[in-house]
Amino acid sequence: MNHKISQFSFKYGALIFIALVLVFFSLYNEYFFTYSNLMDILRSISILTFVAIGVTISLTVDGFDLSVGSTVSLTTVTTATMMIWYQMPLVLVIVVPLVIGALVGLLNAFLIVKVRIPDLLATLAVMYIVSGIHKTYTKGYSVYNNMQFQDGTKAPGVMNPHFLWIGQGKLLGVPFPVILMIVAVIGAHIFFKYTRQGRQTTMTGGNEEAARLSGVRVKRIRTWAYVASGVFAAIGGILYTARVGSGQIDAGAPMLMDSVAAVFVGYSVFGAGRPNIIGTFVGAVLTGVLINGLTMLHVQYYTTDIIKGAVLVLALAVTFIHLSRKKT
Amino acid sequence: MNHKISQFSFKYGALIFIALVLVFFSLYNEYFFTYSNLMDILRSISILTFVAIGVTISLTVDGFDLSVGSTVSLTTVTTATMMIWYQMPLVLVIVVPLVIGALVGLLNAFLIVKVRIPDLLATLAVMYIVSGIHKTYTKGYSVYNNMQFQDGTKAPGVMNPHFLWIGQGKLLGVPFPVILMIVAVIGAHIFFKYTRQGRQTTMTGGNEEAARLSGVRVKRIRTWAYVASGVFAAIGGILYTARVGSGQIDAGAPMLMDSVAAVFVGYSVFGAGRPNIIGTFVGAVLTGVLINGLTMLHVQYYTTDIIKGAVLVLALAVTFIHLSRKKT
Amino acid sequence: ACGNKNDGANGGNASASGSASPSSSAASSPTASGSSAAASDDVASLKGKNIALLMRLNTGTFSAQYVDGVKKQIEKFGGKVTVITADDKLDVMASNLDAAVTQHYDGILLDHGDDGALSTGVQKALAANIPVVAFDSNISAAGVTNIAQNDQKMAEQTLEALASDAGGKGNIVKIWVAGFPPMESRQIAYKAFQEKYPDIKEIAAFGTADGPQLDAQTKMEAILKQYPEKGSITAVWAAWDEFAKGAANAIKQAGRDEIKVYGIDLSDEDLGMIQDTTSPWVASAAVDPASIGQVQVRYLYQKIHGDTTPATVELDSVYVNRDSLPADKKVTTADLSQYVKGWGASDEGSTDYLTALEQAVAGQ
Amino acid sequence: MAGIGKSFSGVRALQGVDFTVAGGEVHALLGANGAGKSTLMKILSGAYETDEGEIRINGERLDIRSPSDAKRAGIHCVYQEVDTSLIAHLSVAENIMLDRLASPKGSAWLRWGNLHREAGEALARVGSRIPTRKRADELTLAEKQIVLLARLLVEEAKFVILDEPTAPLSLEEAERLFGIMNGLKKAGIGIVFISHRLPEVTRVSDRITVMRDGRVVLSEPAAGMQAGDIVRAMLGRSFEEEFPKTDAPIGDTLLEVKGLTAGHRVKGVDLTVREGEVVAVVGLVGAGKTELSRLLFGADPADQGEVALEGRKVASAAPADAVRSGIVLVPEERRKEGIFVGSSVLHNLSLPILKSLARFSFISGPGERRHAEDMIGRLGIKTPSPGQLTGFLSGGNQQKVAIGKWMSTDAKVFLFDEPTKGVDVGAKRDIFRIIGELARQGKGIVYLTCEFAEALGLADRILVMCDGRIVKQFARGEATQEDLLLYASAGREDLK
Ligand SMILES: Nc1ncnc2c1ncn2[C@@H]1O[C@H](COP(=O)(O)OP(=O)(O)OP(=O)(O)O)[C@@H](O)[C@H]1O
Ligand SMILES: Nc1ncnc2c1ncn2[C@@H]1O[C@H](COP(=O)(O)OP(=O)(O)OP(=O)(O)O)[C@@H](O)[C@H]1O
Ligand SMILES: [Mg+2]
Ligand SMILES: [Mg+2]
Repeated sequence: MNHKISQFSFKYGALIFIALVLVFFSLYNEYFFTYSNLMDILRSISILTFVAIGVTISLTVDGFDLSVGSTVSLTTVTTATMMIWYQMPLVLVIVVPLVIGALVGLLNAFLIVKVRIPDLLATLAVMYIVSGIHKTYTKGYSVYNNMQFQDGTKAPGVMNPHFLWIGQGKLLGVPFPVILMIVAVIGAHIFFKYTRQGRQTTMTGGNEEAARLSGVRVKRIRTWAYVASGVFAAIGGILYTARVGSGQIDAGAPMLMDSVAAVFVGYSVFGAGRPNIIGTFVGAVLTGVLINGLTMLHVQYYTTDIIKGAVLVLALAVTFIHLSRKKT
Repeated sequence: MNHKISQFSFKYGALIFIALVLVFFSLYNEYFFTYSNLMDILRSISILTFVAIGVTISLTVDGFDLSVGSTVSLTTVTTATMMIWYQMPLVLVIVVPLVIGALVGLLNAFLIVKVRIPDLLATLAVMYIVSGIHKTYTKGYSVYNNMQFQDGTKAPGVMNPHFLWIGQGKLLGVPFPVILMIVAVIGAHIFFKYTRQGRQTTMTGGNEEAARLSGVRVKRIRTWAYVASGVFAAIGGILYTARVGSGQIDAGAPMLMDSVAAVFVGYSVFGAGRPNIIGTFVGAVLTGVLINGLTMLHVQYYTTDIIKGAVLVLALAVTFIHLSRKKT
Repeated sequence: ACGNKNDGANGGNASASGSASPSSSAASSPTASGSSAAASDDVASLKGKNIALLMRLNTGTFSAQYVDGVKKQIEKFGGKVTVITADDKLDVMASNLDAAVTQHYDGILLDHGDDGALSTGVQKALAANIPVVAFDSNISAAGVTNIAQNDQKMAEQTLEALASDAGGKGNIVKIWVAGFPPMESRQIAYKAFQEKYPDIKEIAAFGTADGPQLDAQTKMEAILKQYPEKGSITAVWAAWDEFAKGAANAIKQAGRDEIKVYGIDLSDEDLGMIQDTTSPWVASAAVDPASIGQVQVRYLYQKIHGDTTPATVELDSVYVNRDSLPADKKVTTADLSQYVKGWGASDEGSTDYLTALEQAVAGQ
Repeated sequence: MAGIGKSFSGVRALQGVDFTVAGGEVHALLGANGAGKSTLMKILSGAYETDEGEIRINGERLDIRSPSDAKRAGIHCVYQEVDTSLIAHLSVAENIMLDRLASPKGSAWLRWGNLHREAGEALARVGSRIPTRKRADELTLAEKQIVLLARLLVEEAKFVILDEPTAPLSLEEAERLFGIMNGLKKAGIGIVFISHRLPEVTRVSDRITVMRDGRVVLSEPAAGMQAGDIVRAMLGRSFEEEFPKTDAPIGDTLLEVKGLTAGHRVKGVDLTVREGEVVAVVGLVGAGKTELSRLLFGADPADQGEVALEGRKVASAAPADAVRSGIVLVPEERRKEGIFVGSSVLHNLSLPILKSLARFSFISGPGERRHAEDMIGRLGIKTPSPGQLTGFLSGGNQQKVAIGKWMSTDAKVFLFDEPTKGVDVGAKRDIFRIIGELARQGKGIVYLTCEFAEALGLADRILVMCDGRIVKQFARGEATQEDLLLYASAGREDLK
């Protein structure tokens, strides 16, 4: 009996906690639990979720991609400059950042898989490099409609309204980035749960040598995982630009820790104790709910940090106390 | 022969690289290789070095302390408020932050050793909590001499000049923080190399189970390692306040990645491939030399990041290509 | 190659002419100091200076335009500038200052420094005969000229505009963050404003320096949902243009066109938004970042020349609102002076010999 | 030890175990895999805490809660898993002196000179000349075992536990170990000796205790005990160690290897395997068998040589290539290389055949489950459900999973590297049965082992490997254990 309760709390603790938080905020404020506010929350976490899915994938192969934040920054300014400086067609504006994300992923994979630098070290170095590149590219300027260059001339272009729609528009009453996010979460979940390559990826993360000796091409798997991580970060960058309507310098820097936190909260969902897509999504939702709800409670931003940290500790404690008990 | 060269480059590559960088900057600028500039460089890295030693210790026991940056922030504002808000005596001003650092370390250790949350997850959560606490404590304000409170009154105190001397004074022509740093580096090195507890710490990090079975009290060792990490971060915080003469909000946030980078560069010193104190110091020196030297070259600030990342990749590549070659 | 060339010339020459220059005030300056040959000598000695610009933080358009102002002015004077940023690390900034002194720059500009952190370094600089001019740094050392934007005044200008537009009452949202001296000065004005207009209620306050724009946007959305009726929020006061951008985005996307945003600071990007009639951002107060840089450089050159310069120079801020801007044409900070009185193109700090220097350099 | 009981998450590993060791005796502890031998000894040495029961020394009750408690009482242990006891990046000297360094007694400072000297002396006593400055991860498995033995000698032990110390040692090295044990015994030290090699057990021990399912079933003086009795006690039934060789028709050549070379470990190996044929490669430990199997599988790069399957050259850049062409390996270190301890039996079994279970890359859930259940039934894997984590299975069952994952592939050549290592006799017989079945299906089998008896019983052809070379070939029935031993060690003598 007792065992069952603990088993239950372990599996559904995180979800119940979110439910309680939702109930609390809803009781406290009548506007919290409205369709439009919930959509706002989902929209506000859409960028974070994409970045966090990337981190989840890198963690799944037992790696860790610290460069996602700077990839967001790089792709954000790339997207913006392509429209504002070079007036490129929409297709290119979307494809090029994705390619850049993939390239950053390839660089990571090269350093980790080929040169065999441990993942944290390699991606930290790449983080610095990519962050330097994106600032060098715009010379430290943010990029906005008709911006003025240093020589006094003006940039010819403005943000493409269709592009802005990606971040701000709605489809059937649902914000488009929310649709994208849901599709990505479901897609990634199905990928890991039901496809061959997804399974191979999970197994590679579980025991790389055993996977290799089982005939899995682990280098290829790890490479694609970092590429995927980069591409998801790039999608995050594109959404960022579309959402704020300009290319901000260093936009992605705060995303790293936030996405890592979301992924870690996700460890406790269903008692997985491992990176998992649904958990990551739940972690991101929790982040969004807390920020939105606490803002309505007029809690100062710095207190939010404490709450965020405490929630993280709580969620992880439940999971890992349980997991370690199971082991011994 | 060929093997010997590679062996040599592997062991001394990082040091030779630093030497080359020094020679290059010295030739390029006559002011670079002067006593006062070199002292400037050393002083500029003293805070970073303390934080990085803390990170090194946590990595030595195979952990990872992400909370050091926020500990620096917390102790910085504590130190400043103790003087400026409460006019406490110098002894307390120094002891209390150290105790706080130790407490943060204990919290980390509790979560990691007792609750068994994996180190990255636990210290990330603590990072958020501590960061929230330090901002809540000053309501987000930076703390400076006779600062004005929101109710219009003024803070009674100013920074103690003796305290400022810790960060800005000189002893026998050597900046005092540099002396502290050298003592700490040598002390920590001796500790790890020549004392029983130091070896026990290294063993615990090398193979926790083997250490435990040999009778090392690994929980105690890991606890002290996190406490030490917190205390070193606290020293960093104290030095920060003494150096800048005020208690800046979020001062420590950028320290985390910088110190981690220094520690990682240190992996390649003497081909250790592992965290080591001397390596960390060398990594910090390299950081300081690059920042100082590159500004003389009129390198744009944003390019510095690229160079930092590239140097990190280079250093790590040499080490790990070699290490992995040795294995197969 | 850098630094050593003019090193010798600087010290002696500057102090020699220093005795000859009496004036302190800004625009009026010593003109004839001896023969024209001596004057051109004077001018020649000011050429080819190496200047270091030490910044605490260099992100965002404001900083970029400020750096441009500094660079252009120094180029006009035939000098060279090295920009050294500290990535918002005050200890690094202190170290950078030490390094700049050791490396014998001919002059040092500080941006958003802090007296506590920099005073030792500044003393060292002065002892080494390197003049220092600081912007928004409150350096207390004697002999340093502090350029400041009047933060309280900027806050007052926007808040007063807000109050009069709202008719002295309403519900407002404040976006502000502590921890930075200019922000804290703006808060003082806000406090006074609250006392002056008790009918204007603050219904929400937030803000963080960590990803300010997106965070403001996200939180503003939450507030809008919390106060969904039209008219329940009168206006938003954003103490920083990064906040204003985020808030304006949120309001615009929510279609709440009755809410007005008042910001502080102005960049080309901001001007574009203020001009955009669909944007809720209607007004801002600012000092032209580029002219801050120019003025700062001019005072530095005065110091190099040996003049005594005032301890503080306060640059007046300008209030800019949508109505004062043309509807048919995009305005930038460079041509804003055509529409807004007191903006930019300030010749504050200019002197005859500096003008002569500019001409001499341009003539080369 | 009296009335010792221990459970792991509800599963009883030990119950009511009484166990006594006298000073100056060698006490062998025997039992099938999972009988609880290691667990009992881990309780004695403080690695685990006991749930019930008590431990006494000289009648005095002893509270052992941690390894250091045990060490203080003079109880030292060499654990079965060698790598868990060594610190890879530290020197041999430090690894030998580990207990000394770990104890809270003594000076806070370290004298490196003394450390190396004492470590060197300890190594000399076990007759080894490993440089004390070498890093532990540069040692061979046998050398690592010797370092652990040396570690015992620097301590003042009253009781010494050796958990399967001979498993990685060559016969020669094992003999040296027995010499050392003899010395310890003379010094009045009590020794607990765990081994699966019955002949050596009956030879060196004074007393034998047999465990089964967490209980002691037999404890008698060694003198006069017959191997058959011991095995019966271990398994609870009579059992002859038999090798059920099933005759399979031998067909065409499947695998042909020419001049395979890699470094100093494998030197110009030629090998052919035909359909239905079981080829055993025997050799002493360190002969290069594992390396050979890895080369054949493409797990390590070869310097020279060719591997051809059915006349086609096999690209061997990665194991994936070998698998695709039809060569599969059951590796020696199953927990590290063979299975995924953190994944379910289901996922372990289906990994290599995902392609055939998936349509458009989507895995068929029912298909996967059916396959797993079928395999569990065929191999007799003891697991509560296919969803069970593989790490919770016993060693023998883990080995069956490691084999089972290849069964449904259309592999033609199976490489088995020491598949019976650390596996009890019951599971062993199952594995032999599986191998026989594979041969009957016309698969080619390469069976690499250092257990000569197994090779003699199982193989159609035996190749003797020594120091990286194949030095002799025997057909079935041609060789005796002595012949094999001669050639396996003769080559080595030649080189010395
Ligand atoms: N840490 C553990 N967690 C869960 N179960 C365990 C653990 N250690 C051992 N067991 C279980 O306890 C039982 C006894 O295992 P033990 O290792 O003592 O066997 P053994 O007799 O040493 O076998 P072997 O001959 O394979 O070494 C087995 O069923 C094993 O699965
Ligand atoms: N990682 C390694 N580093 C150094 N030497 C090694 C390593 N692995 C194996 N060796 C050594 O290489 C030689 C061949 O090893 P291999 O493992 O192939 O032998 P084996 O006959 O399979 O022995 P075993 O019975 O231990 O599996 C031995 O001397 C072995 O100790
Ligand atoms: Mg065992
Ligand atoms: Mg082997």
